[in-house]
Amino acid sequence: MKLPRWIHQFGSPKYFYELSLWLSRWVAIVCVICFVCGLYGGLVLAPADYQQGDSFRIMYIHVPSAWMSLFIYMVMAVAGGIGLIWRIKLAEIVARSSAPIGASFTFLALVTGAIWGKPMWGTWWVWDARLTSELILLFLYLGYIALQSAFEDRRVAARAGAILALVGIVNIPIIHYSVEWWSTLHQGPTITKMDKPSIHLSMLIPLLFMVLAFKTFFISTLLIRARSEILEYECNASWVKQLLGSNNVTK
Amino acid sequence: MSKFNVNNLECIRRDNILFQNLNFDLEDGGLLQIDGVNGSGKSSLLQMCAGLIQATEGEVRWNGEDINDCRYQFQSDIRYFGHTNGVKAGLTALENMHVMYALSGAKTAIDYSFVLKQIGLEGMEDILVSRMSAGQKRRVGLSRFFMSGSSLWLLDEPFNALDKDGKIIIEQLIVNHCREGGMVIFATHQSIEIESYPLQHVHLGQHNQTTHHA
Amino acid sequence: MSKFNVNNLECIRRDNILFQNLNFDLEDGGLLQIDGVNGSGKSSLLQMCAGLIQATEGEVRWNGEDINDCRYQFQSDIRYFGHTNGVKAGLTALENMHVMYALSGAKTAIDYSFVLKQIGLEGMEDILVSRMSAGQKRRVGLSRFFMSGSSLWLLDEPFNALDKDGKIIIEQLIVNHCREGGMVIFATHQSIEIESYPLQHVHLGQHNQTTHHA
Amino acid sequence: MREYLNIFFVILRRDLILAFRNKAELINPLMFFVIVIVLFPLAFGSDSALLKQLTSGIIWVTALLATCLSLETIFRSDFEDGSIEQFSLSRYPLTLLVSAKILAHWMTFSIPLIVIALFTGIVLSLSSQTISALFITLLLGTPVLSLIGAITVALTIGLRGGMLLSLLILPLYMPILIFSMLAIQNAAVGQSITAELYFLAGILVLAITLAPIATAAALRIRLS
Amino acid sequence: MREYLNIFFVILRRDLILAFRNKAELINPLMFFVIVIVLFPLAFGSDSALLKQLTSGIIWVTALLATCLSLETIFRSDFEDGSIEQFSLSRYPLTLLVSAKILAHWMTFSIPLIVIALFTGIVLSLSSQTISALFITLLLGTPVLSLIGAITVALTIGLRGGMLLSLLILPLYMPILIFSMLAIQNAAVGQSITAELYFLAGILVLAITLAPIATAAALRIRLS
Ligand code: HEM
Ligand SMILES: Nc1ncnc2c1ncn2[C@@H]1O[C@H](COP(=O)(O)OP(=O)(O)OP(=O)(O)O)[C@@H](O)[C@H]1O
Ligand SMILES: Nc1ncnc2c1ncn2[C@@H]1O[C@H](COP(=O)(O)OP(=O)(O)OP(=O)(O)O)[C@@H](O)[C@H]1O
Ligand SMILES: [Mg+2]
Ligand SMILES: [Mg+2]
Repeated sequence: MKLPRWIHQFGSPKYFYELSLWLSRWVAIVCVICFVCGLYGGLVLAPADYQQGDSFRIMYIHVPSAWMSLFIYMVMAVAGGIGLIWRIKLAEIVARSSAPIGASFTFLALVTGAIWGKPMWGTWWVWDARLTSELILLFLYLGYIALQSAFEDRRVAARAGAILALVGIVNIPIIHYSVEWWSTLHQGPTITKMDKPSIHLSMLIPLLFMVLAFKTFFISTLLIRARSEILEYECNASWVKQLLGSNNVTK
Repeated sequence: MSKFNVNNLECIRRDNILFQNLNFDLEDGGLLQIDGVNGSGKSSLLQMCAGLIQATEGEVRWNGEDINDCRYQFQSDIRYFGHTNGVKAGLTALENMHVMYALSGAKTAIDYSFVLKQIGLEGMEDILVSRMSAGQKRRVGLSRFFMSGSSLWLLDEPFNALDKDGKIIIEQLIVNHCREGGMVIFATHQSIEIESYPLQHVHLGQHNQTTHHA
Repeated sequence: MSKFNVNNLECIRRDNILFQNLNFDLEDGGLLQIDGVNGSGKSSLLQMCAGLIQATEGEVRWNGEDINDCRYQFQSDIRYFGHTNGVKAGLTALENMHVMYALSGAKTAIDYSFVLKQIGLEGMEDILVSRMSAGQKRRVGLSRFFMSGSSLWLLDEPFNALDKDGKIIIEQLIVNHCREGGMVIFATHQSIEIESYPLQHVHLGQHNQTTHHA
Repeated sequence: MREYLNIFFVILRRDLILAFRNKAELINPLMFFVIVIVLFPLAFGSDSALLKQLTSGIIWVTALLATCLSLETIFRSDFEDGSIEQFSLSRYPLTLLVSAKILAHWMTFSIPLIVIALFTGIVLSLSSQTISALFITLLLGTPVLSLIGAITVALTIGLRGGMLLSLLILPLYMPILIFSMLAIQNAAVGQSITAELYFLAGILVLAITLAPIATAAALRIRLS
Repeated sequence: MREYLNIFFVILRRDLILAFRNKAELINPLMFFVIVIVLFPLAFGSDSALLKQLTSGIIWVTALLATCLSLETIFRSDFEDGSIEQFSLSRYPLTLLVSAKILAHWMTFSIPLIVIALFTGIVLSLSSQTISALFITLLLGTPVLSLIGAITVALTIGLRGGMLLSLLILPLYMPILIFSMLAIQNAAVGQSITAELYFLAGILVLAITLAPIATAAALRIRLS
């Protein structure tokens, strides 16, 4: 399988390094705007829930971060797969840089879920399929990171990690559908029922802003992480030496 | 175009350039010894020639093709013997040879006891490798070179742990293989007594300097 | 009475008598090479001398006492180096030397970098052994012989994987140890160049027959 | 084709010989399985109704752990004595050789495990529906455990820290455990379990086709 | 005496360095422990009252298994690279060197394990009596597991017939489990647990004095 030439060009670290700075700035600006709108809408404009009172507002963190935890895993696995098959360095870098961000979002989803659970269920944690599988997603991320750090050579590590990430994809649908397959304590799909969301519009719109804010946050963080990864990857390349203006690049 | 060539090969380990711009060719019947002190990169070079590790720069060609692009063909044609013996301690000499034979893809049947006799392990067919001495283990591993079906041999210190007779047997084996048109690349620290056959040399070590980026 | 003697030693492995009625003595300053083809029992004999395996018959004496009766004294006085290197791949050269030094029970402080320089690993203090070449690993293992505090050295094929320089270093080391009144027993298949020092030999292999009680 | 079949059986035979020759390695994980199953009643007290309810869960979790434990060794000695190097340089696809090794592992480890599990179920007089569901889920599930496990073992072979393995393996085992337990619970109350079995069978087919490829790729990565 | 203390600390330090060099090494055992604890609810269904009742049992059995698995590697690399040979030929008692290795294992493995067990107990809102009983039984029990386990492992490094002995020793884990669980159950209902603790402490003292000797002897057997 041969890829079109422009992909390789875009995948070239040098080109990407130049582009990414510009890109990450603009994305960060969008992120801040969405974040402000989302928070204002969610914490001030949206009415209190008739059942949960104000405690539902943690949703504006919990739900987007939970979605991001799944989304980033997919990004990581797909990028890893591309890197594995076509040996594109940039894809390897994207996969590697995504993992800690994904793990953080998973952690955030767990913590906010636990905090939300205390008023709702009376305990921080229950053994429930959704909760358990989300926790296991965290372990998958940690396993990926641990595996990466166990290798000395970055490129070897990237390939090993890609295999692991691809195998782990089977868990994603399980986490997503766990609420439908088992009768659990956790909230069923309230928002993602596209035809008829069972949530009031004034609650939904701030949530959408928050979702966008989280996505853009991910993208700009990813770009910044990738930039520094590229420098380490390419520390022997002439353009990096030129960039840093000396021969003494430390690994 | 030679059968096997190494073009512009570079090896960096622990930020040391072990070698750079390394070039050599091997024709049918070529016999090449890699020289160099401990840590000069002989094993690394042999592993690169076998395609086990990737060069940081440059390429290894087989019949003019990069070995990464003709893996199947290349692997049918080579045989590699490294610092480890590649034999299972839990199997007998004969069982190990069965596996080696199957893996070698050789088409002609072989007489196992005859091979064992030639390698100096006569009558040891049914002895577990775990109960053999260091040199005997090594001999079982080397018996893979008595099976036909490969043209390029790569041997990393084959004489380790072998006694004088064993060393002569392997030296003979190597020369015979070359005489029949095969190719051999090997590394050893021992002085070898291969007369009457032209021996190429590659010296490693002159580049062995630290690069400036720590 | 000699310092170290082997009386009437017998070794049976896999129902083969490897040697029988083996006797030799070693005085202060004695240097002894064990000869024999692969599988003749050199490693087994060295292990018996170290007390690692028990002889089927006969005894090994240290200062006139059976080594099984004076384990503590004997083990303080010997140093053994077998087919394995006895170094940990996960530690650096220096860390490995610290452990060796502590285990050796030597009283005098040693200059680690100086020892590393002498063994040909100058500047490799902080490199993990797992990232070294075969010969470099072996050198780290051999550095235990630069630590004082033992009089009898037992070395099983110390020159394996070493380059020519390395071999000379170890040969020198052995001779110097003997000159200072130490004793060395070693086995190797390589021809050694120890001139100007009297070398005893023990030949193994003549008894290598199957016993009749299967 | 015949040549490929031949090499497959050579490797299979090799691994079977090795397994049977070293009986300790064969029996230890099984003993582990039995002892763990025996330990649980000690930990949970002797409420027999409760224990009966928990039995199939205990059996499945223990099977997971025992598989994880026994897999650890599947490539270790081959890696250390250079066999994997030789495999990867042979003219045959590494995928094929690796499949033979995985099959050998499943035959020597999982088959006895299933037998012991059924025996345990019978001794503890579980209902026949539960036992048959246990049997069929183990039959479909354990090959997947071996196959997925082999990938992770190949990734971590020679890396320091054996525990890294369990961190990688056990999350991947989660779907199998969940669906098997769903099937067993449904069977116990007399409901249909075809949906779960289809799912398990689907994963099995997927694993059989993809896992050996991934394992071979992982081994090559580890060698370089 | 000072010399002995010195060598003890040299070996302890060596093993700690080896363990800490890979940062993951420290976290991975905890991960195994946590993952297994997480798997059980998947197997037992989501009846949370039932699960709460089972929690301390699950924690203890898992601790036992995790110790068992992590011990497997305690002597392996030392054996293969010839370190054990060098240890046994040094002028110091092998018993002493082995004790240092076992202590290093306990420090790097069991201490984090105990911490995470307590954390799990708190998150699952177990009663404070249960948690403190869990803590003290783990504190007294895990060293015994390491000590006894070390004997087993020393015996079973590749030695034929070692397996039989390992089966004789593994059941020795049972009294520890039984008395620990008794203590925890008594504590949960507010009864005194001194008797059980005395028993555990007694076993601990016995194990500390005898296990290193047995382990050293086992290693010597294995070397010859
Ligand atoms: C530690 C506890 C919790 C964890 C680990 C957790 C995990 C998750 C995950 C992974 C998702 C994303 C599901 C998907 O996209 O398929 C999610 C969504 C959600 N969670 Fe939680 N959760 C927790 C507690 C809670 C609590 C206490 C509530 C409120 C009662 C809650 C309400 C929701 C809602 C409303 C959604 C969006 C559902 C949708 O997709 O429409 N969660 N949670
Ligand atoms: N563990 C064992 N069990 C049974 N027999 C063994 C064992 N190890 C070695 N032998 C046998 O004992 C004999 C002597 O072995 P030993 O290792 O002492 O030979 P060696 O002289 O050191 O040979 P080499 O030069 O190959 O190192 C050999 O014939 C071997 O087959
Ligand atoms: N896994 C590794 N990681 C990093 N560096 C390594 C690794 N293996 C070897 N090296 C380094 O690479 C260099 C070359 O090693 P190599 O094994 O190729 O040497 P060699 O010429 O075969 O030496 P020897 O004669 O001792 O076998 C050495 O300086 C060594 O320190
Ligand atoms: Mg080498
Ligand atoms: Mg020998």
